[in-house]
Amino acid sequence: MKKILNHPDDFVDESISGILLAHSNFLTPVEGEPRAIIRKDAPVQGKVAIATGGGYGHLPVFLGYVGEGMADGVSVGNVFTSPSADAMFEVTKAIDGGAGVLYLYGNYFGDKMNFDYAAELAADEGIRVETVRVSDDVASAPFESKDKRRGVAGLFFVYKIAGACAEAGASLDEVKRVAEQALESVRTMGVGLAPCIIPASGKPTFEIGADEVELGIGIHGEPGIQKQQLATANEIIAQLLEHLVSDLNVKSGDEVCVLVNGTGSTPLEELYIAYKEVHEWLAKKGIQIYRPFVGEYATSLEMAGLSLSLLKMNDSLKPFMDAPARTPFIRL
Amino acid sequence: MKKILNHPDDFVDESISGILLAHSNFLTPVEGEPRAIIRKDAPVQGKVAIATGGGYGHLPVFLGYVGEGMADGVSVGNVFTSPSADAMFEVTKAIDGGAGVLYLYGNYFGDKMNFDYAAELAADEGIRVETVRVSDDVASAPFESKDKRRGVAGLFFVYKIAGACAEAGASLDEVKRVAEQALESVRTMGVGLAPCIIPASGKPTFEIGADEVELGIGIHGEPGIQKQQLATANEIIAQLLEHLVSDLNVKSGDEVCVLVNGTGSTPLEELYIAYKEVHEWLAKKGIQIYRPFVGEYATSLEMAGLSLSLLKMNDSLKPFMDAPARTPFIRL
Amino acid sequence: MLEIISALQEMSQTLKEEFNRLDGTQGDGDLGVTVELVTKAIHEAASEASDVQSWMKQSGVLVRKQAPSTMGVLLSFALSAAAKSLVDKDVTSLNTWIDVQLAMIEEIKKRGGANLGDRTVLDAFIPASEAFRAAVGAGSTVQAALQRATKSALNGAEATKNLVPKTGRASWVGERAIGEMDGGAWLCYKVYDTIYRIF
Amino acid sequence: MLEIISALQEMSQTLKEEFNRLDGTQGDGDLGVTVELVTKAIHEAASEASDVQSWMKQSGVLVRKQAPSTMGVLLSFALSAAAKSLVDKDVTSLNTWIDVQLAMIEEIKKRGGANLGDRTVLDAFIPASEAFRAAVGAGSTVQAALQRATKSALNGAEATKNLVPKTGRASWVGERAIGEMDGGAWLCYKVYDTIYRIF
Ligand SMILES: Nc1ncnc2c1ncn2[C@@H]1O[C@H](COP(=O)(O)OP(=O)(O)O)[C@@H](O)[C@H]1O
Ligand SMILES: Nc1ncnc2c1ncn2[C@@H]1O[C@H](COP(=O)(O)OP(=O)(O)O)[C@@H](O)[C@H]1O
Ligand SMILES: [Mg+2]
Ligand SMILES: [Mg+2]
Ligand SMILES: [Mg+2]
Ligand SMILES: [Mg+2]
Repeated sequence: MKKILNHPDDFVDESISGILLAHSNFLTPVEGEPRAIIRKDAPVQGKVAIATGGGYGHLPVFLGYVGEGMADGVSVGNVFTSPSADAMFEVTKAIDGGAGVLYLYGNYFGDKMNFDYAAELAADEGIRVETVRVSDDVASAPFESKDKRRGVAGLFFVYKIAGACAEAGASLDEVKRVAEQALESVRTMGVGLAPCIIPASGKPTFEIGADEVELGIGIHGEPGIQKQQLATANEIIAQLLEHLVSDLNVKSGDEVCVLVNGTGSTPLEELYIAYKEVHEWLAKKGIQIYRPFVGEYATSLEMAGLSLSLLKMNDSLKPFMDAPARTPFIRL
Repeated sequence: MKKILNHPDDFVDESISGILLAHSNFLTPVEGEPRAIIRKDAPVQGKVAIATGGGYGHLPVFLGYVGEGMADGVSVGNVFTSPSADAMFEVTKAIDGGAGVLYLYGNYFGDKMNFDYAAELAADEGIRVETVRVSDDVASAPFESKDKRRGVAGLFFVYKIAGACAEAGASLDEVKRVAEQALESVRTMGVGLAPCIIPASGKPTFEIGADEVELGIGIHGEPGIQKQQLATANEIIAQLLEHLVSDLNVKSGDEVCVLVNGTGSTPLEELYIAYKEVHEWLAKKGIQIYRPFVGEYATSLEMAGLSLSLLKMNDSLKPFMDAPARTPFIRL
Repeated sequence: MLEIISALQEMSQTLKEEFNRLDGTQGDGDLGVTVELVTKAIHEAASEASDVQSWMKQSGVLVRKQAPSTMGVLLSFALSAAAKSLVDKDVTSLNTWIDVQLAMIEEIKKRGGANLGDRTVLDAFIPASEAFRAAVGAGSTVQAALQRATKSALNGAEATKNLVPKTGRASWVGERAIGEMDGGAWLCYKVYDTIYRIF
Repeated sequence: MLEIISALQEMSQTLKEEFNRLDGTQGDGDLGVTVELVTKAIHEAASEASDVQSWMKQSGVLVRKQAPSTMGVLLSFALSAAAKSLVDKDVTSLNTWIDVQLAMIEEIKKRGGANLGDRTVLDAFIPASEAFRAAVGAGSTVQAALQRATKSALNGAEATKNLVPKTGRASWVGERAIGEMDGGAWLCYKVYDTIYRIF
């Protein structure tokens, strides 16, 4: 394992500490709970607060989405492991500005149990909490049971939309409704070329042949639909798009936002080759691109690969997509 | 070689094509010269234009720095190879707004010869050109011959300062003077953990043992000061900082901007561990941090490692550092 | 009690890689880390507790904070439920321990929504607790009851080899999981086994 | 002429990896790619040119556009200088070719700022051109002159093994470069050798 770190056990805490030192004008930890981090200006009185959280190692997911127009607070777990309900509860108390809190996170069982328990604790304190779990990864379950799907890079779109909606002063019910609408409209599928190494284990998260890729991989290296031979960018993107477009029922004349997301070590240069393929494929089908995003929006440490997300647009989502967002990691 | 691409020969052109498709509202190629790319609003009348250029594979260097408050145009070479003088000349003609053009690029012999020839061609057309070559890599030559040094991630700081100065309406001589001042004030040193693979060659750019790092590596994998055992983040950062601080003559009470730059596949999580070490080391010496930057600012495809840059601040540089910058890759 | 905790901690260290491996074939390969964190937490809880009930209560809290993965959280809930069921009970009576096991199982079912046959820890835990109850009902000693429970847990864990996961991370693997035991079920067997060896 | 170009192109393909390897020990390992692009460009130039002079002129332009690395640009300048020196000259006279070599060397020196002993292409080119001139002066045939030039180029290239690079990318490697030949110098030898074999 060749990493820039001091001791694997301190990986998460030291990394968070670096983020807080670098961005102390944006972010602050909750007193007594260093894994609970909130916007410097939280709680924003009267605004619905958005709490997120999950395992570490996915930057900018989750901590990187805390900021204006996105989330208000985050609880951070160990690498690829849920944070504790206690940290979530601390975040909840610290960000509630009186208008209630939306729990917005990726659909993983461990996180769900912890967030649900944190919501119980919050309810005891009279804080209203609603939950939206992002489950955008089409490779992880069939359409019929899509609420079982994993939450992956599509999280970005849901933060963007829900965050802008909350920033605009909507009520908790409204923010939840809009977040659910975004969730209904987003699909993601990824492809993995090489695993990452979790510092604490020192071992690759999965095994793969020199010419193989894992189609439909999850952001913790969860196996996808199949291992297959490495194909051209053109072929890989067509494969991903076929799944996404059919699952999301996008047709000629529809408008989508596109996210070509690098999972860690894939060079930007390659992501733009992929984007070119996406652009051309969609153009051929008569599908319009409302706005493209290319870069690292949800990573898995140094995993090699990319994921492709589509957000089907409608007029009600556009103002939220176009609103500014400002975190130490994301500027739109 | 496991990469998302179609054919190695098309790597650069398809990647650029993806960038132009995604960012057509910001960037446009010069008619007839697809490797010459300029700001959509170029030429900006009356503004000193900044032209840059160099080999591909370093995104956001160089193409990613074209935009408001940074550079006006770029010529793009093959991976790690200079662009042609012809492309540079096309950029020069297309961005000149009547106030002259500053050539601002990294100090490499091939680039220098091409830019110098492009300047000859420009002179023939009556366009005034001045040149500043960034040579910030302390590992590549001793202080006495520092104009021989390579240009690496410190480029970012010089673009930022010179770009803001040009945007503010300064004359060509003034922009050149300020760029040179920034160059005088910047130092960089890097450490490499794993090589990258140039698509056209299919081979790693250098060899390195499983527990070794290359101290002082260049952005094309040029060998540095020495190969050494992988140490802790704390030790590596101390080593880099000792070189930088002594070369730049930074002392207690001085103020610096810090750039912790990932070379490609190093996770952000690790870069922030490195930043924590930088922050603490500088604090101990009484050196103030004016502004930190952590992320990928100058890469070498999927090379693993990081570089550390310091920019010694003074009051005249601060307004340029604080001015906005807006490219498809950089938002400040 | 301290002896059991130490033995569990030792077990978690010895088998860490094996737990990770089993979890890795169908999940994310971190179960060994979780088990280590859980046993560390219950060890820490012991130093703050005066009796079994308060130890279990404190264990629930610390495990929740320090090992919040799926297995960790389910165990923390189960430990809290166990602590609740122990209030004012005679901890030397085997019937009390029948109730403790049932309370834990009920809580895991409630929180996790899984049941027998879903390829989880329950596939070892439920048969083990039933064997324990049956043995106590038939007048067995604690040793004999634990022995029978351990054996049933092992059988249950072995049987997960042929089960398709329905819940958690493993459900994404589906049929591909078949062939190896469920890590959580095997953990359950190892816990019974460790306790049995102490008595 | 076409025969020489084809032979050079074939040489560049056969030796690509070796050029890359030599360049890699002290530079960025792309010299083979450059040589391939250069020979492709001069091939393309040939199809657009009617005589040697116009071919060299066009080669200068195309090499500059298509192979703009250090070696490529220096060659493009050298080709342009060669074309200039050929204007109105008798291309069948060996003296003309002495001047062409000198013009190329002067241009490389002027543009690159390097000189004999700096571990560059010049360390093969200068001795080779001198040997050629001496042979022509002594009344040699073109074959004999090329043979002597080739031999001197090889000796010059071999001698770079012990030179510390002073310029270009390789200067960063310094002493570490010692032991292998300079790639550019070896290229120079291979070009002479290829041409010699045609005659
Ligand atoms: N819904 C559930 N109910 C009971 N046990 C479960 C459930 N889901 C998973 N498990 C158990 O948890 C084990 C995995 O635990 P762990 O590695 O901590 O999960 P994760 O890494 O997915 O958070 C599985 O082997 C299984 O026995
Ligand atoms: N200043 C110079 N003058 C003459 N030749 C040079 C000079 N610098 C480098 N070279 C030659 O160029 C060769 C490297 O060419 P190339 O690989 O194209 O360079 P780069 O990759 O650095 O742009 C060296 O082996 C050397 O012979
Ligand atoms: Mg886990
Ligand atoms: Mg080169
Ligand atoms: Mg697991
Ligand atoms: Mg080279």
